[in-house]
Amino acid sequence: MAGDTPLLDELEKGPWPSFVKEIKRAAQKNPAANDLLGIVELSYKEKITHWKHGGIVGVTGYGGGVIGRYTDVPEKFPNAEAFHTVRVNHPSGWFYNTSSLRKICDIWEKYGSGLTNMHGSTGDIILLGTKTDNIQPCFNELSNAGFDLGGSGSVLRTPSGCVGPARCEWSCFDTLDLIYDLTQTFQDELHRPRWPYKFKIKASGCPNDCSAAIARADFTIIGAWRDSIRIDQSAVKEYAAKGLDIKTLIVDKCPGNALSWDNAKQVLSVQPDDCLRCMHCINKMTKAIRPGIEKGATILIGGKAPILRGAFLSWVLVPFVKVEPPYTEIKDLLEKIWDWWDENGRNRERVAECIARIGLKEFLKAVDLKPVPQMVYHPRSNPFVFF
Amino acid sequence: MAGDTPLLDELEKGPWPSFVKEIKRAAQKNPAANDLLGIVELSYKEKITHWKHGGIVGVTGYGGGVIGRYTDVPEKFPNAEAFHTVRVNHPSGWFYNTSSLRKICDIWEKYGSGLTNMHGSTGDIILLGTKTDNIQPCFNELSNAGFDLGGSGSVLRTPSGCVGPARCEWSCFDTLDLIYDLTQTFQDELHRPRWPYKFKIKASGCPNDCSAAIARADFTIIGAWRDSIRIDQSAVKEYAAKGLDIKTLIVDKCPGNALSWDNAKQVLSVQPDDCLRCMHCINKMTKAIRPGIEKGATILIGGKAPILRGAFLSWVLVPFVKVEPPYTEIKDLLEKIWDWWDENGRNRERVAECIARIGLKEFLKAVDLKPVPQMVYHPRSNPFVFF
Amino acid sequence: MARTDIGPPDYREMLPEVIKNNYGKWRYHEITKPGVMKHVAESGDELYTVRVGSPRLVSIDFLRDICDIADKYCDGHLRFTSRYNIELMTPKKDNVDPIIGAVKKLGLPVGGVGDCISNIVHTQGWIHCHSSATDASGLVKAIMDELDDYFIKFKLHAKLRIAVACCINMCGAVHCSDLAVVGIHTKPPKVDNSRLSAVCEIPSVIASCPTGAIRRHPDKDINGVEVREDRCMYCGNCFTVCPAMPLADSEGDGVAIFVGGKVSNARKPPMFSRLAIPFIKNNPPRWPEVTNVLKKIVEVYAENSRTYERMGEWIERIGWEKFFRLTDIPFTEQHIDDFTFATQTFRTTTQFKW
Amino acid sequence: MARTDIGPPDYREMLPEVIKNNYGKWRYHEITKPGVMKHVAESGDELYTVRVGSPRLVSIDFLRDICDIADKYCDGHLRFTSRYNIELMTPKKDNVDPIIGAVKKLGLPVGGVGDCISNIVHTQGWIHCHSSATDASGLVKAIMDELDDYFIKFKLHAKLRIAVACCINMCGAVHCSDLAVVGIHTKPPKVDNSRLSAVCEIPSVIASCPTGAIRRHPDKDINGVEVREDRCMYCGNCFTVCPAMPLADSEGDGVAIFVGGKVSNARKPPMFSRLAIPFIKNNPPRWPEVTNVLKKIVEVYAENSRTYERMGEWIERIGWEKFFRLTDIPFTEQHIDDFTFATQTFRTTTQFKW
Ligand code: SRM
Ligand code: SRM
Ligand code: SRM
Ligand code: SRM
Ligand code: SF4
Ligand code: SF4
Ligand code: SF4
Ligand code: SF4
Ligand code: SF4
Ligand code: SF4
Ligand code: SF4
Ligand code: SF4
Repeated sequence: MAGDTPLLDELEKGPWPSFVKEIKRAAQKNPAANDLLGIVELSYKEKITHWKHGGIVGVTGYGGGVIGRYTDVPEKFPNAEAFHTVRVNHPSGWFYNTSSLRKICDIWEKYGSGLTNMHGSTGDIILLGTKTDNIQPCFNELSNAGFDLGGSGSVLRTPSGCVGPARCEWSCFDTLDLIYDLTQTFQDELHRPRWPYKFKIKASGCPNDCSAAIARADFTIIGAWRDSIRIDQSAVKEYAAKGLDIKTLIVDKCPGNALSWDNAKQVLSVQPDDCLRCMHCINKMTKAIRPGIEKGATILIGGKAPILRGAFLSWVLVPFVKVEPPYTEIKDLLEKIWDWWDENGRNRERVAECIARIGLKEFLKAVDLKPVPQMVYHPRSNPFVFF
Repeated sequence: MAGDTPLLDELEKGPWPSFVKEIKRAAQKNPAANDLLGIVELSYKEKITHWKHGGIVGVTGYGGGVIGRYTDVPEKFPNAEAFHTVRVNHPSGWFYNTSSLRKICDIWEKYGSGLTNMHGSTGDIILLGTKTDNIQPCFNELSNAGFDLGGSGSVLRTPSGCVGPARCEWSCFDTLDLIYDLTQTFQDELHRPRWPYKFKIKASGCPNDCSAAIARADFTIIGAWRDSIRIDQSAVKEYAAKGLDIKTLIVDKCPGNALSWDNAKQVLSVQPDDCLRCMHCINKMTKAIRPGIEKGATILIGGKAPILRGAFLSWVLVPFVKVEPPYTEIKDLLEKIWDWWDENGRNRERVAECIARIGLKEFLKAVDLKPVPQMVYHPRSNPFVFF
Repeated sequence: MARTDIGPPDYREMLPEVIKNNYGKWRYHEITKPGVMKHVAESGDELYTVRVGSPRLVSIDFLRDICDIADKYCDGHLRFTSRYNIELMTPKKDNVDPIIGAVKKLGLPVGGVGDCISNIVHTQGWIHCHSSATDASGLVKAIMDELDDYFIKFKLHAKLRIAVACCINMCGAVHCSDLAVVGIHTKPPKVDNSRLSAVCEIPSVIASCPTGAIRRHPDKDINGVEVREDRCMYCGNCFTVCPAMPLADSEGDGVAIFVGGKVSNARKPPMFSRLAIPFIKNNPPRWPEVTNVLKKIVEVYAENSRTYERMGEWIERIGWEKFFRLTDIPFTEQHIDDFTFATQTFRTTTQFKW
Repeated sequence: MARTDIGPPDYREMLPEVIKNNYGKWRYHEITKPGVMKHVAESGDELYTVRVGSPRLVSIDFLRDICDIADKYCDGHLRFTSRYNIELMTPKKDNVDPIIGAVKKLGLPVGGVGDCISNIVHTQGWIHCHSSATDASGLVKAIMDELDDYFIKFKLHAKLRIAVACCINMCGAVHCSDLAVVGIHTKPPKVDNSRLSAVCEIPSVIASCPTGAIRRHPDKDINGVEVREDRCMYCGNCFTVCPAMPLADSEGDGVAIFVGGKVSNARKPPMFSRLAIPFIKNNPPRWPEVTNVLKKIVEVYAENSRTYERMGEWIERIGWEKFFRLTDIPFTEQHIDDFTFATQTFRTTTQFKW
């Protein structure tokens, strides 16, 4: 038993579901989970982590998918001395049938601590805490159950996408299928490190970006349409009748100044040319307004967290592309990007940092794209132009 | 005679007044002006400058005020072999009485080419083209006539300001007097180079910034008020009556969302807290709206042209300061800035570049200013904070 | 032996019948009550979704409990959201209340849909990461206990997304959140030169530092490095590269708070979160200083924002100077950027509020 | 001997009586017709100002002509504006038309007040500067001949400020103009190593280059430098530091055109001008390619902008993608920034127009 955990016990109180309760639940069946409780209580007391810098563990044939982890207080908590994480690739859209999910639970009951993260922030099923010897057999059984590992290290990380056409009326392409197809196509890139650093792909079916792709993915695919939003005027009238202040809350908030409201006729019109496809009017008048018919996606590049040069949001690379199986255009582009980055990137340099260092111009040439104004907020202000 | 000038002659045609006509006018009396015509015609033919890199010329006791200039075709145009520029400090607001102006003309007729720029873009009277021997006597006579040289080189450049209280109803402080006082106070800084590079001061009486100070001055003083704009409702009604669309053209364009228009009552109200003092409503309703009563200025720092790291616009340093003679607060601040820059600046490093390199934090400490949110558009987004 | 490179299961196997039938053919949706959405397909089919809050760090028994509910009411299907919530879906309206009942019996909240605070995107912290400057799960629990009401009720004018990261690697969309809590160190690494040269390559360690704070130890007898402390901004990159450079410190560790970021392109383009509070010392188990100030910010925002206005849009409208005033947060030199693009954040206009 | 450090004359000596009497006590103004303003003081006094276009490069006889008019109608006073225009002021309404008459007799235009194009801020060019990549006065004359109508009439929705600089030193507020024409070189410096070491310090020359394009000449026998041409962006900083590095080139020199900058804080904060056309070869004496495209931009702007909308505000509203479409200007790789803050200009949103 981990002993008393007075500090953690405090976190069993309150309305929000408690992770401490979950650890305790696992601890009842599993000594490693029990020792975890002790380790974390110690951290709470000393206000410091008790995990050591990683260690290389894994499964045969793969260069990633497992995060090695050892505690610095093994003498006190021998059952959690090694407490590795297994990253399991989730099904597109994080949909499960209960039998698959139960299978994972059973396997993890056998080989791991019984603790999981559903999910990790990249999107993997995180199986939290096992010893070195258990990794391979655990993987073997997972694979028999139809699951495979996700990415870690300098590889393609587990791609993920929003719920898309499965449940959302706005999805401009099939996020689930694209993510599944790319994941399958690039299994080698996902499991065997060969790049300067990690590379992430995320897809959102529309500019609401429910997978936060623009902020977190090196390669960001966001749904778009080329034609006009579709407005159902009778539904518009219903909204107005129910008291929605269409002028103030919809028209005045349109960032493209594309909408106008005829209060007398109760008609909402759009100047399609001026629409920025921001989604606002669609979001707020779900029954009356819809994306256009000519659908596809915008591809953006470079999103990442702040280390080392400050965070990047992805920036526009391809304003519009059709997104249809077998997704050749997207795959070709990915391969070109990887080739260039692989050749030019320094160790631990994400693709955005590499482009920032070498220049967008060179990069565009390498990936065969023409410069377009959509790539920038505005043209350069300095006169320092190369010719 | 410079000979034929077929290319320049083209520029005597057309509605806009012609500088060629002016050179020709001077050329009738002055051989150097005549040779200038030939030199410029040659440039027009060859599409290249025929002036050589500067030379050091000047007057006794000063380190600047004269731009030395020699042509690279002296054999052809001996009268303009040396064609130096004398920068003469203008009176505040570029006001003249005709007798002073005529005196300058007379002196320049005697010692120079008879050509001038009224004015140079820093604000000086530019006396264009004289030989080395004429500089000192020319200066002597100018000084007898009450004029002095402006700045050049690594000095305080000739300060300038907008017309201000002399003719403008919006001036929040006395631009003319401040500029005159600073110019007089810092004569030594203006004439004797001792800094890493040039330093410019410009003042505008209100945020319209008619002296373009924010873009061009290292030290930018722009009028401001602390209290509310003043609205004369009866004048507002007159504007409305004459057909001004107050809602669309004034209220909706207020960047602070500070205004509201009661169409029924024909009343324009302001939320003073939200006013950004942008001047728009005042500019467009001159008879109805005025700045507040508690007047002073905002001080900004760092404006400059693009060379070498890209252009800077001045940024907010002191959100509000009273501007009253003897302007002690402003002078003290200037001295502190110069001390710090003098000590820390590299050769040819403007103050903005120096701050950018060393950090605003250090700079603020050195000049005894507290950080305030007005200094930035937004706080940092990266987590790389020093403690 | 295991099959390799099979990839994840085909998502089609995971979809409930009603979704398969109406895939890509949804017509509109509406929020019927807190935590519940109804999607209507072109076919007329309906789909009800109950969104359930989860601590994310869960036991397998927790998952089995949820599976039991899904088996009973949802044809054996369920999903998770991009913010770790659980979604229980059913084509039958009548199943909604029983689902809610069952879920509540497990002690789980229903909510997070529409204009409210959803679950907190977060990371490992003291549960699993060597790099952490704070705990994540504990902070999340403490914060959500405080803000639970905003999850289960509609009390806001727009979505409010919170993220917690336990170090500045920021595993998650932390840098673009309405509210973000980020673990930070405030003491330079404590170099362990006794093992450094054995476990790390000295040139890589030196090269890892973005500010050039690390140099070879001046004492020739020491085969190791030295950190010039005044140049260190505690980013931890040296520690990522070399275990002999730990930064964690009981007294020096804590969190910074960032505000006003967003990810969606709705109305305004995505925005970075901006520093609101440079440092609050770790105070486990409940970090009261952190929860208090977050609550304060949320309350001020709730009261002052306009319809459909995200945190960042609200701040942009009122101005940062007013944000600091309304929230009583002091503005300090740490708020002023001094990193790569610092000058781009300096205010180059006289437009500001007092 | 000369007195030194006396500074300029006291401005008070230069002010006309009516200004002295109403100094700081003006109440409002109105524009009575093109080029003419009436200012009214609290005292009720009136001041009429006639604004007169000037080529800036003027002879002393020109100034004397103006003085004659000022003596006759303006109590012997006059002023110049921050854009080189001449202002003739009188308290007497009846003087206005005679002033206009006299000025026009000199061939000078009256205008530039209110929503129109004012005089062009410009620089020395081939008239006086060694650094110039183009002429300034000639460009200004050619442009104003083309756009004269916009000076003397009200044809715009807002002020339109043009600037011309003969090299990228940009002497003037060129980088924040509605329209800016900037002289640029497009060939690297032609190093004259025969005199370089005599007239310059080699380390300073090398250090002057912001892109690190200059290095010691690889040939040990040559005591000089070499420019790696692919790294040179023709900024001319090396030439400023050292005369043996001239860049001027008959074929390589020309202008770039920037648009959409502003200085005032009215409505929008000040904005930088942005590159519209990377390069147009010098074509003196009238630079027709330049004047044509400026005219086109002005016309498109005049037609498409809304009331009170400056060039940059208009472009911000319609978007750069639409600006390039409407003006038929091709967008090229040169438009994309690759300098210090390049990444900050990349579009980090899906919001754009086709
Ligand atoms: C005469 C004038 C242009 C004009 O025709 O009006 C001028 C002319 C020169 N400027 Fe300038 N500058 C003039 C106003 C400006 C301005 C505008 C202002 O002061 O408001 C600027 C932009 C603001 C600024 O200072 O950043 C300006 C930015 C430069 C620069 C770039 C400085 C920088 O840090 O970015 C240089 C380059 C240098 O200093 O080496 C420069 C250098 C020069 C030199 C001295 C050329 C050189 O490299 O040595 C030019 C001498 C030309 C000649 O032969 O007569 N000039 N220069 C202006 C001064 C007249 C006066 O005193 O009234
Ligand atoms: C289920 C989920 C997608 C998934 O694949 O898992 C999802 C689903 C929906 N999102 Fe979302 N969003 C989801 C994460 C996001 C994210 C990402 C995030 O939170 O990290 C964003 C970007 C947030 C940001 O900007 O920081 C996001 C920004 C939106 C927006 C834009 C909100 C805005 O005004 O900025 C909408 C439209 C709206 O709410 O008006 C939206 C609308 C919707 C709709 C209404 C779409 C639909 O018709 O089904 C869905 C239910 C809305 C709701 O929760 O109120 N969804 N949505 C995610 C639920 C997360 C959760 O458990 O709370
Ligand atoms: C498990 C997870 C956090 C979680 O609790 O959910 C995680 C955990 C770690 N991340 Fe992460 N990252 C996780 C998602 C992210 C994300 C979000 C995302 O992928 O959407 C980011 C921000 C997006 C991005 O990639 O920029 C992220 C940005 C980082 C970084 C900074 C990378 C950068 O270029 O800025 C590091 C540092 C590094 O790679 O050395 C990092 C490094 C790490 C390491 C491997 C620590 C290290 O330095 O070796 C962490 C292992 C923790 C452990 O012991 O288990 N992690 N990491 C997430 C992966 C779970 C999954 O596979 O589903
Ligand atoms: C005379 C002069 C000041 C001086 O000391 O010389 C001046 C005088 C006035 N300006 Fe100005 N401005 C003068 C240069 C400027 C400049 C600087 C420049 O052009 O380089 C600016 C900044 C331009 C920019 O933003 O790029 C400037 C931006 C304004 C504005 C703001 C315009 C805007 O909407 O952005 C106003 C207000 C307005 O016009 O509504 C203004 C208004 C005025 C008023 C109405 C003020 C007044 O009540 O007397 C004056 C006459 C306006 C007119 O010309 O239409 N003045 N004004 C300058 C005349 C230059 C010229 O000959 O054309
Ligand atoms: S990103 Fe768009 S398509 Fe995807 S779930 Fe969100 S709203 Fe729907
Ligand atoms: S989608 Fe956005 S930009 Fe387009 S019309 Fe609707 S509100 Fe305007
Ligand atoms: S800056 Fe303001 S005070 Fe000065 S002239 Fe222009 S409008 Fe008047
Ligand atoms: S001065 Fe500008 S910000 Fe202030 S009320 Fe008038 S328009 Fe609004
Ligand atoms: S944010 Fe930092 S401490 Fe937390 S999981 Fe990621 S790398 Fe580890
Ligand atoms: S923590 Fe960061 S700044 Fe400090 S020494 Fe390490 S790498 Fe350098
Ligand atoms: S812009 Fe360049 S060429 Fe023109 S005057 Fe200034 S320094 Fe000389
Ligand atoms: S012109 Fe500029 S970039 Fe080219 S060599 Fe000279 S200093 Fe370097």
